[in-house]
Amino acid sequence: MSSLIVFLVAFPLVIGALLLGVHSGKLRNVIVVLAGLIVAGASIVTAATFGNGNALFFGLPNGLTLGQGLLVVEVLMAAFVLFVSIQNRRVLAPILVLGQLAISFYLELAGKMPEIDAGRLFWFDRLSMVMVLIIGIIGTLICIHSLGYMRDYHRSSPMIKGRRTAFFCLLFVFLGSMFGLVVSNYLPLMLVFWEITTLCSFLLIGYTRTEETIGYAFDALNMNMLGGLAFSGAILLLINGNQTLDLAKLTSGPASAALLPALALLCLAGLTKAAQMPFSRWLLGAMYAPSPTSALLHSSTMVKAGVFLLLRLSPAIAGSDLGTMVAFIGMLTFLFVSLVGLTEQNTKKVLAYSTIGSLGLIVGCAGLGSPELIWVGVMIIIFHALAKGLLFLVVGTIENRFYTKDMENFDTLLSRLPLVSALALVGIAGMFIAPFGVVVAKWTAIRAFLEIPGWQGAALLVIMAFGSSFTIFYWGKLLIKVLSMKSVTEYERSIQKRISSFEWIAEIALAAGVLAVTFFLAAISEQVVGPFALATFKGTSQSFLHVEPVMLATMIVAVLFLPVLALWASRHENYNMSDFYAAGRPVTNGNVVGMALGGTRAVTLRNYYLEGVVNGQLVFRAGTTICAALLIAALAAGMVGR
Amino acid sequence: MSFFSKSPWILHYDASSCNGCDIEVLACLTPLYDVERFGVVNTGNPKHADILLITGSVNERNIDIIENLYRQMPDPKVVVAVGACACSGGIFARAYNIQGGIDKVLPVDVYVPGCAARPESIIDGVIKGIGALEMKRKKSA
Amino acid sequence: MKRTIIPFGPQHPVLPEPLVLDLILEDERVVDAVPTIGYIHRGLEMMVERVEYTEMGFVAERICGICSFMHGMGYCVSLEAIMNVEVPERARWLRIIWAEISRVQSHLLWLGLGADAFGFENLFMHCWRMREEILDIFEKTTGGRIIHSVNRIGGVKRDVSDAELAAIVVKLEELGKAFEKTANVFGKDPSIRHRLSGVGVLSADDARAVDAVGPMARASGVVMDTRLSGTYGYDQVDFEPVTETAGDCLARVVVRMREVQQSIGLVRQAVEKMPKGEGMPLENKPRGNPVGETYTRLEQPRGEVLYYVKANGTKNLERFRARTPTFANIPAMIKLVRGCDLADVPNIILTIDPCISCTER
Amino acid sequence: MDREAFLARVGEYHKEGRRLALINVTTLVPAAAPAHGAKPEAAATEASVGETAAPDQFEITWVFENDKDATLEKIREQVGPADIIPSISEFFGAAFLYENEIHELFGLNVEGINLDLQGQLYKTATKVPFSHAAVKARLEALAAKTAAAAEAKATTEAKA
Amino acid sequence: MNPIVYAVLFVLLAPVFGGLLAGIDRIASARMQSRVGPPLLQPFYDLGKLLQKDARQVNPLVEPLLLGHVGFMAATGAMLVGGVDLIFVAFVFALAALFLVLAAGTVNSPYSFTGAERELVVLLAAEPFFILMLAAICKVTDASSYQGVLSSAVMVAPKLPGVLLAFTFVATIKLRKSPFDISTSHHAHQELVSGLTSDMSGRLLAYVEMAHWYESAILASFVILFFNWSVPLGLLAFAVIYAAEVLVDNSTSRAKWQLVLRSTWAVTLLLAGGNVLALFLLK
Repeated sequence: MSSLIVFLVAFPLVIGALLLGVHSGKLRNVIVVLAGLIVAGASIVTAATFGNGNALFFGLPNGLTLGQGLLVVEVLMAAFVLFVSIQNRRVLAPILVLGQLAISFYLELAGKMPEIDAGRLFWFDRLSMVMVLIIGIIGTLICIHSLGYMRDYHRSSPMIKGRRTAFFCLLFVFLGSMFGLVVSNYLPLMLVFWEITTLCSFLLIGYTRTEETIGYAFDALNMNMLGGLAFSGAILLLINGNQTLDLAKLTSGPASAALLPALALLCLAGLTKAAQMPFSRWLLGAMYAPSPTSALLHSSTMVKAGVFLLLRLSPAIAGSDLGTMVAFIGMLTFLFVSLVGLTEQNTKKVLAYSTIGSLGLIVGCAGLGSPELIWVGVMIIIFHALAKGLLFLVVGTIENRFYTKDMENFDTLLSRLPLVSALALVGIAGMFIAPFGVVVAKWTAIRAFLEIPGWQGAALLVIMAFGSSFTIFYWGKLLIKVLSMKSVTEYERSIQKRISSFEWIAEIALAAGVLAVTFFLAAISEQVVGPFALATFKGTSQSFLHVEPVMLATMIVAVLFLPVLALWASRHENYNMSDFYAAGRPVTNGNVVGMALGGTRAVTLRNYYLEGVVNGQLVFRAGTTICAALLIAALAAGMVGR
Repeated sequence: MSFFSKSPWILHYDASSCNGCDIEVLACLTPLYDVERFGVVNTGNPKHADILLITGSVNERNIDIIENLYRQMPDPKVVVAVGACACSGGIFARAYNIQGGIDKVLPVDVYVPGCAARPESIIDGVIKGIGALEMKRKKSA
Repeated sequence: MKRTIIPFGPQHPVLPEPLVLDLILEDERVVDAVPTIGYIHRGLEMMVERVEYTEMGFVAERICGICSFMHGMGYCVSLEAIMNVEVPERARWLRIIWAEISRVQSHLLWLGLGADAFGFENLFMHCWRMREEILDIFEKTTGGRIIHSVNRIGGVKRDVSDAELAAIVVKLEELGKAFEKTANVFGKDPSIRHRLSGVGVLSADDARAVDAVGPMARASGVVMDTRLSGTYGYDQVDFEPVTETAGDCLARVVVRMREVQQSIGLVRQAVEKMPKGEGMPLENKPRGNPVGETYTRLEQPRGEVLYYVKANGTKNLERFRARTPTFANIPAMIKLVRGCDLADVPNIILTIDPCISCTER
Repeated sequence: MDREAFLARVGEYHKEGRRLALINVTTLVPAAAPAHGAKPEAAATEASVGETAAPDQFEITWVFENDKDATLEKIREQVGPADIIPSISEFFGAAFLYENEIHELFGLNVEGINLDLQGQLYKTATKVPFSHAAVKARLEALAAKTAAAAEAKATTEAKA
Repeated sequence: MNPIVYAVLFVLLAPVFGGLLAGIDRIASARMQSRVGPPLLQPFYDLGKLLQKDARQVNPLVEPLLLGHVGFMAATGAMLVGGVDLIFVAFVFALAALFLVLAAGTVNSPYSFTGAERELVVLLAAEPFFILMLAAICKVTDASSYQGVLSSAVMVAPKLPGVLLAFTFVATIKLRKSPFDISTSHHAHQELVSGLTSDMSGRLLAYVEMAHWYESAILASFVILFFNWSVPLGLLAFAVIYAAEVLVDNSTSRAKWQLVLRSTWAVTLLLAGGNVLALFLLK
């Protein structure tokens, strides 16, 4: 096991370094595909060697020690952050990174670092397994997708200087560090991986190096570094309080009051990385990165690190005021961003809001902490990683074809890119149509909320009822746009043929994954997620998924309905079987209508964005303020040990 | 069994009527005449309608509109020309912008005379239209 | 930014007549509206070439089927002015009575259509049920429900007996009482206030600037009523023009509701003041062919109508032109439609009480 | 027509708070043109308005109304088919409908309408139905028809 | 009796129930407008005629989506009375409604699209309430299925008066009654012509009508949940609520979508949310 883990972490790093030196496109394609397959294979092998599913703890393979490695990496990263900050005249990032470095040096030089238990550096359990599989498989698919995407990206925007060597290097470095993060048990080790992912995200958001994207990159850097600083602070508090730095031991049960201050800081770290309010802004800015980046870092994996940490902490903080407040931060974030999402026209941003919302749900589950809710949290992680990753990739593909991310320009997509539309439909269905996991998860969550006594239960129920209804609206809008049809020209028909096979492979594989996970919903619940939830909370054996055959049938029909229908309909040559109603005016070609002053015009239709009822900016600001206040309260509660 | 005789839905279009017949068509829906007794619904949408009720005569500009509306109605369908203008152009038949009655454009099934046509005769026309509807259905079946 | 385009009309159930608008929407707010009409243009003014002046009145009546009486009257008054014909007194009073009854009819019809457009079915039906009673009066006194053909150059064709007039007054007053209840609903129902209050506001200055006429102008606080000039016997009855100040859709509804009561009162006054008796002269037949020109103004239900008649001494008039109230109110409508909600479009269009048939002739 | 003086006068009316009541155009057809049943009576010919008309002219009248005393003020001009008429929609926004209409029905060129429908208002079957040519053609056809009918009647009567 | 029997019965009988209800509705409306109105079976005649008529389809997606709409609406009802988890039913209910929106939205025409958007707004307005309502019923009775609620000893309506009141309000939306009939219109005199059914004809329209009948039956079943101690009383309550809806339909004007959204959310939050809060605090 341990050598496999080391391989999983080290191999991508090596490949990343190697890719820096590869300038030939063809060679890079070969290396990326091969390396990706190896990574994916290794992650599957890792999962397969997991055995009976009980948590495993292990150290580095024989002969290897951490030594001062962690400190060296931290210094290097700090130096890099200082360099780019000075280059771009930023102040906040250096302060944060120096603060973090100061803590590390203080601990090291004052000799306060406790003895490392070399046999418990890593922790592998079912949650780690899920994460490793997500990173290995989805990560690989996204890397392969990038090969096609980046080619078109630079073709469609020739003004951007190509830095594809760096791009692919960063993707692999990120994969390696993400593997490290999800299997770390020793907190300082986790922190290092944590910070590497932050840096990768920073560099990828700033990929185009325009004034605007650099701004967003620094936003992301600052907020994540704040989380890193909190993480360091937590380590400092733990060491000062003579507590263990062993995550598994720390979270083996409800935490004592003495532990809560440190846990509060860890929660803060998790909240920043999971882009919960008030830190949601950075994830929206991150949408300016190339779409595979959004798919990999900002929906499928990196942001999951935040909720991963919170799920880990869940048994410790559940029941405390800290836990409840963290849960409410998550649930309110879910409510507010879903509401803001109603008013957003940029598809990637809608996906971002949806991502933040889903993460908020997981945070809510983690904070409240019960076997059912942990089950819900992990289920959402799995479905969200697949479906949202797919959606981002599809949006990326569309973006490169039509040069737009505006939802309004996606209309008649089914006629123009039928196969892409079908894939998009799988993704959308995966995110919200009844059968797929996210709704199953919501349903189970509502059931769990019913058991929570007092005003909290009622509040959570109301938040859930409204929040999940909001999502219907923006997904509905997107569906209407994707599903609309018109007669297409020969040229429009040819567009789909120019999508690279890399993109097809990745998207189809992810769509197949979404479908597979749905079909094996029960098995995943029984074999993986359920046992994990029970192990975490030491609960009695129970079944989490009350799926009856009729429900399963409904689910499967609903799952396949839209994509299959779309594929079937797109085979019709004649999309315009009869004219639509236009108050008696002449309609030609399926979308051209006679105008009042003579002449004709193609009909344009714009979705509703609830102008005048919901003010997106205002809601976002209100949510940020409320959650910031809650966060301060949560930290205060943690500090006083409640 | 055919349900057409029990559920004739109408679409009213004002071609170039003086409002007199239009208002009488609307009056058919209201309490005194209440054509809903016969299942008549004023749909306002050609795609839902069985009977096209046209008042006024054909002029240069509405000729296309009348054709469009008729084309959008699903089969079987009938046309009822209501009032003197719709039948023949009426008093305006010789005005420069009038081309004549509705039968210049569409096959008219029922002509309802009158200036303005009285609600009673409009209802009568609709009932006659139902008969034509039945015949058309039988022919197509 | 992409916007929704709604092709509103020519066939649209909100208005039985073809009015065409291209509505450009954001969400449901109308950011621009491009109007056109012309689907109903017949070329009626040219009919003077074909129809002798004695018969042209029948064509004039068919300018519009809702205010057909007023159009016939307007034509006859114009010719009487050119040909210097004195109309017998009882005929003049009868014209006033019919004119005011047709105002009641028109307003009831319009109130019903308005209620239907904002989805208030009961009101629609009740208004039209009351309107049928007015039509009965017309049918009994003139022989026609819609087209009456009772005006002649120089008088009226038929007399109405004193007993019948008294019965009409009784009937109208009963109707007025019943209408009071309906009017209460229109004025006070919260769901109607939600739809009409503050919607489509036309300030008094705007109303003057776009030359609005009739209830449209009066609802904005502009005191203008052609009847005030006292012609055709209106100087012998007491009345104050109905005005409101809010200028919104609700004000326009209220003005018309109050005018219904006002007109009923005017009919009663006319019946009281007119010379009584059977067999009084009703018509002074004109002699010869008309020569000259005249401008005639009348207050129709929809506002001021203006007729221009030019005669050159032949049997055929040289020019006949009717500027109808809707023609004058369309600029106001276009002004109001811009910036309103899609759901308000029908209300705004209807509160000008459009008569496209009048406008296009 | 004197464009400057005209616009100045319109501006004055606008300032006085008058309303635009009507813009009317009459096609002046010389009295010699055959009219239906044309039997001008002796008394009528003396005062005939049409006599002053130059051939192929239009008489255009702007009518302004005063709400207070209900008086009408008129500006009357005679214009030829090629003349350019200044739009008054700058002063009276409601003028655009009249002006579009006279452009379409009478073929007069109005300059500077604030909402120019470009001949799309009525889209009549007979283009410019009130142009001199159109009116004359209609009247001649009518006269010919009447004459033919009278002749036919006369022959049938003669036969009888 | 086996729940599957209930489910099958629902699928078979709900259209009859919904159709008769629509017939009564039309007669009652006519009487309120001092008219005679159509025969009781008029909705069935209309449906029969629509099925016999030619269907003009604008694109190939509309019909399958509408079939999905009817199918899922029937499935919702069947699952509801067939004993499937109530909260799951709430999600399927929303999905069924969504298919109608999609069917109209895919037409890509101004009137259908605007109707679809308004229907989406209406869905957005009503959906939170139904989730909350079913959750509250589950909470009160500690049951998760229809049969569970019916056999519970706890009387639901007395404990959830606020939710029941909110239901009568929100049902206006689902029954497509004025003031909330903003996306479609049975009277056709509105700005959207026939709203989201503008481009549906013949049997396509028949599907919409059928689905609506199922929807009425589902709403009736919801009312029975509130009166879980006596099914006849539940049906009576539904009749009362429906009569009130018809009255309101005829005597109010159509609201704008902004008001629909705001008022429904406010009612859901205050009445239903308040009721749920009280429930959690007291229990």
